[in-house]
Parts: sequence; structure tokens; C-alpha cells
Amino acid sequence: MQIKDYIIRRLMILPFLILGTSIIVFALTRIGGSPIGIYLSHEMNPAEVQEMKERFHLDKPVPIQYFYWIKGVFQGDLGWSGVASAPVVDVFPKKFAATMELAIAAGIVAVSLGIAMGTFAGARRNKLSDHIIRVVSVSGASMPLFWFSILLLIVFWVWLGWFPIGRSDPNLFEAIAHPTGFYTIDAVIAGNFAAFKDAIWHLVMPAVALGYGATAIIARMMRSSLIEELQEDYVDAAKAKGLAENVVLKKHARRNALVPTVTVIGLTFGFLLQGTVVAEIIFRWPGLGRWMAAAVLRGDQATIMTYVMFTSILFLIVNLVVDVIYANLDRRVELGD
Amino acid sequence: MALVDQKKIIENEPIYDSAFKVRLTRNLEILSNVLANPTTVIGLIIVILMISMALFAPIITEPNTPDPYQMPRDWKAARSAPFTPGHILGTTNRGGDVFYGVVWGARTSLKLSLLVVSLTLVVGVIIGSIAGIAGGKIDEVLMRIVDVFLSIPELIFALAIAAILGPSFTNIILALVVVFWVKYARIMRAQVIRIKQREYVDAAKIMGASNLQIYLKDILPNSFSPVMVQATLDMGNIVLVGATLSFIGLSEAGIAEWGVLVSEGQAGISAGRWWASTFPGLMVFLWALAFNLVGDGLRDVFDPRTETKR
Amino acid sequence: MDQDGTSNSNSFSNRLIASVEDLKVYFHSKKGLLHSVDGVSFDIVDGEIMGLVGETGCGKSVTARSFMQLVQTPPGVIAGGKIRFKSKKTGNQIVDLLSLTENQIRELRGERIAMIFQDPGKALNPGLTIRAQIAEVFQEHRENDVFEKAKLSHVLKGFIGVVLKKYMRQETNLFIRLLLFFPPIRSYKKKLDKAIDKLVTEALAETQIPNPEKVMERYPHELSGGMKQRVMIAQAIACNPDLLIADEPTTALDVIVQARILDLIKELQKRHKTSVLYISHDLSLVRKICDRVAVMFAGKIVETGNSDDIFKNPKHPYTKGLIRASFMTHERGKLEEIDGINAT
Amino acid sequence: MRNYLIFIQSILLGLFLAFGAHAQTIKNPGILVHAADDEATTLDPAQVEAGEGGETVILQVYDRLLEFGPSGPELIPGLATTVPTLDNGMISADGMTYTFKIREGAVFHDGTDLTAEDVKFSWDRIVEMDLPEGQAGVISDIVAETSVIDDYTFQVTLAERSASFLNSTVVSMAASIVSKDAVMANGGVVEGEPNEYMAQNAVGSGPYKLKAWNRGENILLDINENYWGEKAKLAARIEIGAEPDVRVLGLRAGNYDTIETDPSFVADIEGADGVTLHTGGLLLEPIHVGFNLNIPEGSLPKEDTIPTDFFHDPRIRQAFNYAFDYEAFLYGPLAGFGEFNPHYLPIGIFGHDANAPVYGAQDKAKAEALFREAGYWDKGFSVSVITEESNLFADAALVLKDSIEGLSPKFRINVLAVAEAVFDEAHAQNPVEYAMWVKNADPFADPHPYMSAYQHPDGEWGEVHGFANGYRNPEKIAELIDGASTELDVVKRAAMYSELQTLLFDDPMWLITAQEGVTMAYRSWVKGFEMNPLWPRPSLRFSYLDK
Repeated sequence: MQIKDYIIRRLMILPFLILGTSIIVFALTRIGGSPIGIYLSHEMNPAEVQEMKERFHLDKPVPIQYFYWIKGVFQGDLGWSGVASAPVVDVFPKKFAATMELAIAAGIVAVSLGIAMGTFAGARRNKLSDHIIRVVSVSGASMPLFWFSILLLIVFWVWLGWFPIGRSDPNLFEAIAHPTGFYTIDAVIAGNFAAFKDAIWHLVMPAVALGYGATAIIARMMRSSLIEELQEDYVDAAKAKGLAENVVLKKHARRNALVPTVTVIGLTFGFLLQGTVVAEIIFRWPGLGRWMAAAVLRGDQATIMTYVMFTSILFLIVNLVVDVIYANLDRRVELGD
Repeated sequence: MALVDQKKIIENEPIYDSAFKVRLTRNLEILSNVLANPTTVIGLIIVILMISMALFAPIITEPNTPDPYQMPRDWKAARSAPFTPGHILGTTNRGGDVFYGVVWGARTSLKLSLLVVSLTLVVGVIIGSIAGIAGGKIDEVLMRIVDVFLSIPELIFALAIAAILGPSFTNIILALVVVFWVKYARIMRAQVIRIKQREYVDAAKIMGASNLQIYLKDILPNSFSPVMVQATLDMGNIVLVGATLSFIGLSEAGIAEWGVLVSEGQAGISAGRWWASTFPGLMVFLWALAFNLVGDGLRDVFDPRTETKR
Repeated sequence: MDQDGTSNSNSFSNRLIASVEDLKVYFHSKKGLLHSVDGVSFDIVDGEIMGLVGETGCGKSVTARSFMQLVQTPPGVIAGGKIRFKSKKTGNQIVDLLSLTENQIRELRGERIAMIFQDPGKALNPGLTIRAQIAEVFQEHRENDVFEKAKLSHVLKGFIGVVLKKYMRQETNLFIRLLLFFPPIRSYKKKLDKAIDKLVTEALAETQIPNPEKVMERYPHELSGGMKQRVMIAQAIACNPDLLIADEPTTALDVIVQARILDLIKELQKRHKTSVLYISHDLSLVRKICDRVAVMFAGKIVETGNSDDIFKNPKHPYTKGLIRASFMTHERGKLEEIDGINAT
Repeated sequence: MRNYLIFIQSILLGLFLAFGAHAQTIKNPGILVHAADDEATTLDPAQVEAGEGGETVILQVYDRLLEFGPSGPELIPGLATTVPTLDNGMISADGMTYTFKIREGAVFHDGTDLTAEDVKFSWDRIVEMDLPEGQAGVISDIVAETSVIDDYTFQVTLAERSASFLNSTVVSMAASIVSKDAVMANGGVVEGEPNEYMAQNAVGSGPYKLKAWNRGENILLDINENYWGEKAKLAARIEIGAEPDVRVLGLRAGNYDTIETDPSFVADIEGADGVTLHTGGLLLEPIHVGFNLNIPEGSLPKEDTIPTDFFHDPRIRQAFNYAFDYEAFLYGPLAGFGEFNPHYLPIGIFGHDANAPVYGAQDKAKAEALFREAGYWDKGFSVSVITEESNLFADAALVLKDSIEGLSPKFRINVLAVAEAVFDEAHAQNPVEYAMWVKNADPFADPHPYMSAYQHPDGEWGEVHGFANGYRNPEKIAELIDGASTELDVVKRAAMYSELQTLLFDDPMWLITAQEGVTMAYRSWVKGFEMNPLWPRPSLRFSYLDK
């Protein structure tokens, strides 16, 4: 199948998947009862509760509520977030940028470190360095993020005081404009080096904590696929041409080993995205994950709906992109279903 | 060159011989291959230790009455250090015995992972089999549903569901079941479709076996290895995700569960009370690590791709 | 460079291009030490096609790989023996291929000794274009030629030369890549690329590939098996090596293509006066193109001699069996082969 | 590969050099960093709920006519220049009319002058909007009419005589003075609908100006240089939604100057370098376990085995009060910071009678006797108690569980620690569908709001929870509470409350677990520390602080 056809097909399925997801999630949010709680206080009387219900259309049957919700989505209204005390759409872009910045930073850590470690280990199979990296990567995939993050926090924030928590020094943050919402990029645009350093500084701990698990996954995949590739004939053939070991490894074996690794990187994105919930709680990163966690604990269903929907759309798109990249990288396979 | 010949024989094993004996010898060989990997053995040892700890929890520590899954709370002995008489690993902020939490947390984890894995396995295998065998429209519809479920990252999905159902341990189990069955359905469907096309299934058809017979005798047993690998990995993952949900605050109050204990104990770390969250956190890590090691070992054996060339 | 002095130099006659002496290669396996090659000795006369025959797994490929130090160690162990090789282009130096350092053997690989692999589908990197794969040989071994052809010899010295050399040897890093992006280095690089293109085209043309300029830009999976093997051959003979090792070059191909590839190898061998070590499990094929044959069984050479002699008058029972087995396939093959040739 | 390693090494080295060694001086000079628990939901005085995060900001940004002083319940002038009394004639002899002289020269943050017109507008606005989530009742329940006498004189006429008008209505955050111009320019006043501008901005006259509200992150306050009174010394930043452990860690590291603390943190903070723990005094928010005497048939969770009239029997309510392990709660979760105070007039409030009988100590024998008498000792029972998760309330619920279950293996208490929203929803139902719950009271400066809200058979809770079904003599209690509220003679009033306490000991409607002690941790470099439990959480006025 041609890549173009494949993309078109997948894009055509996408809306149905999203619709399906929205129905499932909406149905689930209403199984647990009405989401009115977030808007109430224990001092309200029944009449006041009824008034609140009417304000949010929660006095209607569930399918009608779903209709209201969908209608709202098309009008750019995602509901009122009780946690953020503002309409979801108002708060979302800022939080989204924060989360993406963190996820991308963690992704960069994970991808570069994971590929480097995997290549290093795969090329030195069964040597000491390989064993060390294997232990690190297996433990990385089993490490509870919440625990690891706490340890980092204690060591680097409390004991050593090297890295701050939160997203930024508010004074520096306020000092520059935020056209993109990505603090690092905004700082570059503003040409403010202090703000840039501040942004990077705040990113280090959460990105490392979050990236560790993903690094492990990528390193593991990279190692095994590199070992597989190194046993292929073309590697011997490349050596038989007289190429240097390094060239054989990097240009020939690693390049092909990257192909299956790319799919894993795609999956890793989901892993990172869900990891942001925990990392953002612990490192006080003001992103979607932290918002979601608060929403979960306080029953803020407008936020939960938006977050789950958005995450899954993002996840679907990333997977599609990964598939396309994969198809472009791997000359051996044709795209199918 | 005798060795080479032997290898050839194994490769040329007649594939339509579905006799029990062949399967048994093959299983024994698989077992020996699994045990040949030292990391797998380490994993297996930890798994056995963990499971025995869970099973013998009532013998190791005296169960709390009336609900043994609740931490026994000695409020006035809160925040005791390890090796305090009666509290070998110290106590939590609520005076819960950390050792009790560690031991009974294993039981909670075992309960959680076994329940979730067995439920998701059954649901997933049934749905995957139906899709694989029926094919056509049924397959299409089921797989689109699977796609929808797969499109939401699992922790986030579980988080949302658990949040909606309300914080309790049962609800965490339910949430994880809703999230985790999809993988099995996918794996099972792929296996069924693959095996359906094999010769021995045709052979059995010619011999007049019914569809159900073929499914039970040929397809099901032969498609189980990847499902088992996934199940083993999930035994670890589920505890990891479950503990994360508990950590975020979706479990019952006062329950003996590792994630809850880590969350309760984290504030104390800076004040030097590292024990209340370190031990349970370590347990989550070891549990996940052990099952990951075993699962990886199994996958190495079952998955021919990783078989090394000479 | 001859590592061991006088004792063996006598046995290496001037006629020879290579000589294998008591080669022993073992493998560690789960079930113990596997004696894959167990005391193999044979000579390759300069300019001849030497056949090495035996069934799958008897150790021929390991022997062939030993020439280039391509046996993976571990699990392999070179337990003993020598492979002596006379490098014609560098003043007939005689070296022991097994005792060369990594850098020394690298200089020989692809330049003096080249190899054609069994399955061209696997031996070509699926991720690189044909051009890139053949170009590597020139970039590695024909640096000066390329610079000359691009009329860039004058820049060889100095900073630009260093950068361009790094580019040629594929030792680029981010910095070098950045430099290559800017003129004038950019234009030099383009010239080099053009020169390489030319060389690659020539190499491909030599294997009678139609439309080499287009084939060059293809990826391996876009080519047929026969074409791929031609590419492999082009790559192998690109530097005009002294010894070409052909490890079952036709096994993975269908019969008609087999015959053409065989003819091609023979023709090229004659033209370039290259020595060839031809490895096959098919005695009849070997008889067709080889001058002499060594028959290998279970890691040992059981019989060596003129190919016609061995075919007509096998001494070892294993050889007899091998002939009987291959006779039938040969006959069947021959019929189709003739048809095939007539048809074109 | 080597490149990567060198790269990583150099980064680590760089990090170390740049940040490895910096001295422990005052962090964040010029700004007070306070780590709060909750996000504000709104900054509009007309919309804010009592005890909610927005009140923290409103206290700093807006002014009221009167304020509570730095320590204790005495009132000091705010925008009103004098505290009205009968003696100075600003309270009319019949106690129905209050006159306030408004400070001249007070200016709103938007630059407009503050006049009596703004005051009237602010008070009328909240009554007119009457938002369900807001506290309109604080004014509308007691005020009959507001009027502007002249530019700087404001008058209130009450609906009935009240002993608590000044210290419960006038100082309430709901009665904060907003700029009329700002409101009218941004949406005006619409009945039943929140004003979005006011919810997200603040145009007040207080010592602080709202600089930015980064949701889920922080609220930044700037010093109001044009403040009529003593100017704030530090700008302020409220870090929102910091989990307890992060608050503790941040305080220890010096990144936070003050943090919202409850006694369960004390063990984590005590002895930390450079941290001062302020204790002493009590919060006015008793932590209570509620009994529902108005359970709708068939609504209880399926584990519950109790009949719906379970708590109608005063013996059972008494038995629970005897069974509770007060010591475990006070010395466990509260770490000893607090008082045994099992009745609903907190220590420190007028009318609290130290000699009135209290439960205060666990008495298993009496509890057993009462359960036997009521007929449940042999039968056993199972009941669910609903609470918010992971805070003192959950701890109180667990202590209750341990206490009751420790009495007899036949007793079961199921603690349902749920999300705040779920709790609020369950709590806002009428009738409530759970038999028991744990929560705390809202603080008041006067005994009457406590009594009317929490004990009166027709009061806010009494009505919902059917107290009339359970009191041995509901009329008597109602009569006493109503009488005390209008009694202006202090001695008589105190005697009435004392009598009430004795009555309510025999006939408890709540299980008061303890009165929480004041605990507040701050960096020792913070100067001029003052806190008053009557100020909204965290009971700090940032403008008093310096460092």
C-alpha cells in the first residue's frame, strides 16, 4: 500500500476513533454519578444545588448531556473546570504547553540517552558495560516513577539544593512575553539568557525522572535490535569492504536498528504522557498532568474529559506519525493494516 | 558434526504431530532454556519469595482484626524508628506497622495482580478468539472497539475510571480490568489468525473435527505462549500502575498497600523518617522488576527473533 | 610483514596467492566446543579459480570468513593455523591474515580480498541506496583516485582536505556536517560525489547491469535477486582485488540467473586475472568453473585436486556420494539452463 | 559514543560548578512565599465560599469596614474609622442601626476613590447576586437595609437585634468592599450569575494588588503603594496546591517562607534548621463526626446494617461519644496540638463553660453498657462513615473505626474516604444519604452561629439531619438557643450557653473529636509574625510580615 493511501485511510478512521473514545469516556464519567459535586459546597441547600445543576445542564438525561458537551466542543467550550476555577479552554493552552515542554524534554533525554546506551551495550554484548546498562534498563522499566521522583526531590532539591521545583522563577517568568507557552522557546525569543537558564534548570529534575523509564525502554529495544542487526550478513559485507568498525556500527547497523526503535519511541510517548501526571505532582510542574490529578481527586469531570480526550487524540496522531516514519525508514516492509 | 545433525532434527520436527508427548518434551526444553538465563532465575527467585510472603502473610504477622487488609494502627506509637520493639521496620504517621504493610501489601498486590490478570486474560482471550475465528464484520467491529481502548494511554485511562468510580481498592481492580484486557484480545486474535492457517489445523479439519474441538485442542494451546509472556509482564505492571493510582490517592483509607504507604510516608523522609516510604517503594520496585525479568526471559525463549545465530 | 620467519616461507611458492595451513576454528556452544574447522590446509594458485566443496555446515563458510577475520569471536575461537596471503599490489608481501591487527586487515578487506555473499538480499544493507553501498568501497580505498577524478588533488592538504577526507571516510560528526553545508566545501563535496558517482557507474556497468545510473539510486528491495548479486559483485571487484571469495554466490538464486552470474564471475576473473575461492555445496557447478577443487567434510579437507580429476576419479567415499547427489541436480539444471540461454 | 559521554560529563560538571555551592542566605528577598493547600476558586467576595482558597487572597487584596486585630477576637478599624459601640452612639440604643464613618483618602487599585456609595454597592451586590456558592446569607439573613448618609457615612439597619453582627457579618470576606466603577464596567450585577471579571480579578483597596494568577501554580501579589494604612513590606507569592510533603520540604529548604500547616506536619518540621514553629492557641473549627437522624429509607451503602432510626436513640449517640479514643486522636494525628473539647462551643469563644461536663476520655465500659441498653451489643452493626481522603478528617474516621471495632468484633465501621467533590455532593443532599460523616466546623467569633448552625433543631444542619427526631427535648434546646442570640446582657447570655452545654452533653448530636491547636511553621527569617485563627486560612495577613 502506498504511504499516502495509508495515511488517508488512517486519517479517515481517526474521527471515528475519537468519537468512540469520547462516548466511552463520557459514559464512564457519568457512571460514577453526576459531576455536580465539584461545583457544590456543603453549605448549599437543595434549591441552590438545583440551581447549580441547571447552570451546568446536569438536570438533563445523560445522552442530552453528551449532546450539550459535543455542542460545546464544537463551539470551543469544554466546560468549566472547578479545579482551575476557569473555563477549561482558557486554562488548557498554558497547561498544555507546560506539559508538552516537559514531555519533549524528557523525550529528548530518553531518546538520546536510550539510543546511546542501547548502541553502547549492543555493540559490547556480554561485556561489563553491557551488563550494567541492561541492569539499569530493566530496573528503569520497573522503577515506580513516584518513588524515584521522591528520591530525586529529596537529594537534589532538599539536600543539595541544586535544582528547583516548579516550572520557573515567577519573576523571570513574568519578565518575558509568552507567545508559544514553551518557556524555553519564549526565553530564546525574548533573548533573555537568565530566563532560558531558569527554564532549563527547572526542567532538569522532572525531565530526568520522567525520562528514566523511557530511556530504559528505548535502550532495551535499541540494544536487542542492534544485536539482531549486527548478526545480519550486510554487517559482515560492510566489514568485508574494509570499513572501520565505527562506520559499520553507526552507518550500517545502528541505522537499521533504529527502525524498530522508532515504533518503541512512539509508544514511549504515551508512557511519557501518562508519567507527567506523577512527575508533575511531585515536582510541582503546572501542567495538564497535575491539573488532571487534582481533577481526579476533586471529581472535576470537565477537566477529566478534556484531558483524556486530548491525550488520546495526541497519542493517536503520534502513533500515526510514527507509522509513517517507520514506513519511510524501513525499506523492507510495505505498509499494511 | 553430530551436534549439527541434532539441530536439524529439531528444526524438521513434523509440525502436524500434535501428540501430547511432543508438547511435553518441548515444554521441558523450554523450561530448561528459561532457567538457563541467570537474570530470569533471579527474577523467579524474587517472584517466589514475594508470592510466599503473600501466601504466608497470616503466619508471618498476626492478621489485624476484623479486616486483615487494614493496617493495624497504634496511634500513640506513630513514627517509630525501625527496630523499635514490636515494629521491626518502624511505623507510619498513623502508627501503622511498616513490616505489616510490607507483608500484607504483598498479599494486596498478589490479589490485585492475580485478579486483574486472570479477568483480563479471560475477557481478552475470549474476545480475541471470537474476532480471530469469526473474522469478517464481527472481527472488524471488535477490533475497532479495541482500537478505541488502545488509543487512551493506560495509566490515564485507569486514573480516569478509578476517579469516577471513587477511591477504593475494588474500583482500582475494576479500572485496571477495563484498561488491560485489550492487549490480550489483540495478541490472541493475531495468534488465532496465524495458527488458523497452519497445516495441522487443516489436517484436523479433514479428520472431521468440529470447530470447537479444533479451537480447544489445536488453536488455544498453541497460541498461549505469547499470552503467557504478556500475563507475566502484566503481573508486574499492574502492581506498578495500581500503586501509582494508590499513590495519587485513589485507594481506600488505611489499607495495607504499598503505594498508599509510600504516599503516607513521603513527607517524613526529609525529617529523617525514610523507612515508611522506602520499604514499600522498594517492594513495588522489586515486584515489578522480578516479573519483568521473568517475562523477558520467557519472551527470549518463545520469541524466535532473539535466537542468536552461530 | 611476514610474521613467521623462515620455516614456512619455503612452502609458499611464488605461484600461490594464498595458502591455508592447518586452520582450526572452534565454536563455543551450549553443548560444548564445536570443531567447525579442524585442521584445514589448501593452496590457492595465483590466477586460478579454486573450489571449496562440501555440504552445508561442514565449515567451508567459516574457512572463507577466516580469510577476512570475519569469524565472530566469541563464540568462535581461532584455535590454530595460518592463512598466508600474497598481496600483489603492495610488492608481493606475504602476510598471515590471521595474525594481522584490525587496522591491517581492514586495509586488505575490499581492497585486496573481496567477498561475495550467499544471499545478496541479506548482504546488502536494506537502508542504503546501491550507490551509497558501492561508494563506500571507493571512499575507503580509493581516496586519491576520487580526489584526482574530481580534480581536487590540490585541496588535499590543509584544512579543507582534512574535512573532505573525514567526509570520505565517513568519520563525520555534527561539526563536520555543518562545515560541509557551507561553501566552498559544499561545492567540493559535490564534485567528490560526482566523481564517486562515476566510479560507481563504471563498477556497475562492468557487471552488465543495464542503466547503472538509475539502478544506483535504488534501494536493494527494489531490485531482483540476480540484480542484487550483480551489485554485490560490482562492489566486490570495485577495487580490483587479488583474491575474490565467492561464498555460494548462486545458491539463493534461481537456476537461470545462477548460470548468468556464474558466467559473469568467470568472465570478470579472466579479464582482471583475479584469483577466486569459489565455495559451493554443488560439485557440478564447481566443476564448471573451477580449475582445482578441495572437498571438505566435517571440518576437514578429505580430497584436493584438479576439478576434472576429482569429478572423474573420486577417491574418498564422501566425494563419491557428493558427486552422485549433485549429478542429478546438475542434469536437471543443465536442461533448464540451456533453455534459458537460448531463450534470450 | 564517546562524544555523548563527554557531553554528559561536562553537563554534570557544569551543573556542579554553577549551583553546587551557594550560601544559605535569605532566599527570595523582597517577597513572601506562602505555600497554600488549595487553589482559589474565585476572587469575587460575592462568590467565594467560607473557608475556601479565594478568601486567602481576598483578605489581602480587599478591605472591610472592620477587621480582627493581630491576635484575638478584638475588632480594629478597617475602612471604618471607628468600631461602633453603644457607648459611642454608632449603634442605636435599640441595637438595630449601625453607623460607620468611612475613611477618607482610601483609593481603589484602579485609582478611583472609595466612598460610602462603594460600600453600599458592595453589600447590596452580594445580596442581589445571591449566588448559591457564595455567602449572601451572611448579609441578607441579618441586614434589612443599607443606606448612604453622606459620601463618608454608611448606615445599616438590621432585621432583628443581633449580638454577633459586627464580628460575624462586618468582618466577613463576603462583606469586602469592591470598586463600584470596576464592577459596573465589567459585567455589572446580574442575579444568580457569577461575574467572570470579578472572579478572576480583584479591584479592592487592600495593602496588596493582584499581579497575576497562574492557575494551579501561583498567585502573585504586589505591594499597594497607595495604601491608606501601613504599607506592606514584602510582595507576596502564594504557591498553590502544594502537597503537604512538598510544603514541608520547601520550608526546610528555605524556598517557602510560610506554609499552611496542620498538626500532623509538626513531626516533620520540628527541629529543622531555620524554621520556627508557631504554636499555642486553638483553631475555632472543632473536628466533628456527624450523626444522621434523617436517613432516607434504602439509601445507605449496602454494607450498612443499621436501621434508619439508629441515631434517634440518644444512648447510641452517647455510646459513640464514650467509645471514641480521644487520646489516640489528639496524641496521634494532632501530635498533641489541640484540646479535648467534645461539645460545640469551642474553647476561646464567648460562652464556653470550662466546668460543663465533657466526654474527653474514652470509657469503654460506659460505651458497652449503653450499647447493651440500646440492644446492639449482641446484634452488632455495620455503618459507613464518609470523609474526605488523606487529611485529618480521614485520620479521625480511622480512629473512630479503630475505637468502635476495638469494642466488639461485631461492630464494623467502613471508612469511605472520597474525593472532596464527592463528599461535598453527598453532604449537600437533603436528606444526606449516609449515616455518618467527618468534617469540621466553620470558625465564628460568636457562639450563636455555632449553636444555630450545629445544634438548633431547625438550624442549618438540624433541619437537614432531623435533630428534632432525636433530642430528648427539642423545644427546650431551640428556646435556649434563640433566647441567647438576642440577649444583650453578657452574664445572662453566658449562663444560657452554659446550660446548653450541659443539656447537649446528655443529648449529643455530634461526636467532637478534638479542637485542633494552632500550628504554623515559618522560616525564622520572617519578622513580625502574627496569626489569628479568625482570619481566613492560613490565618495570616501578609502585610504584617517582613524578612
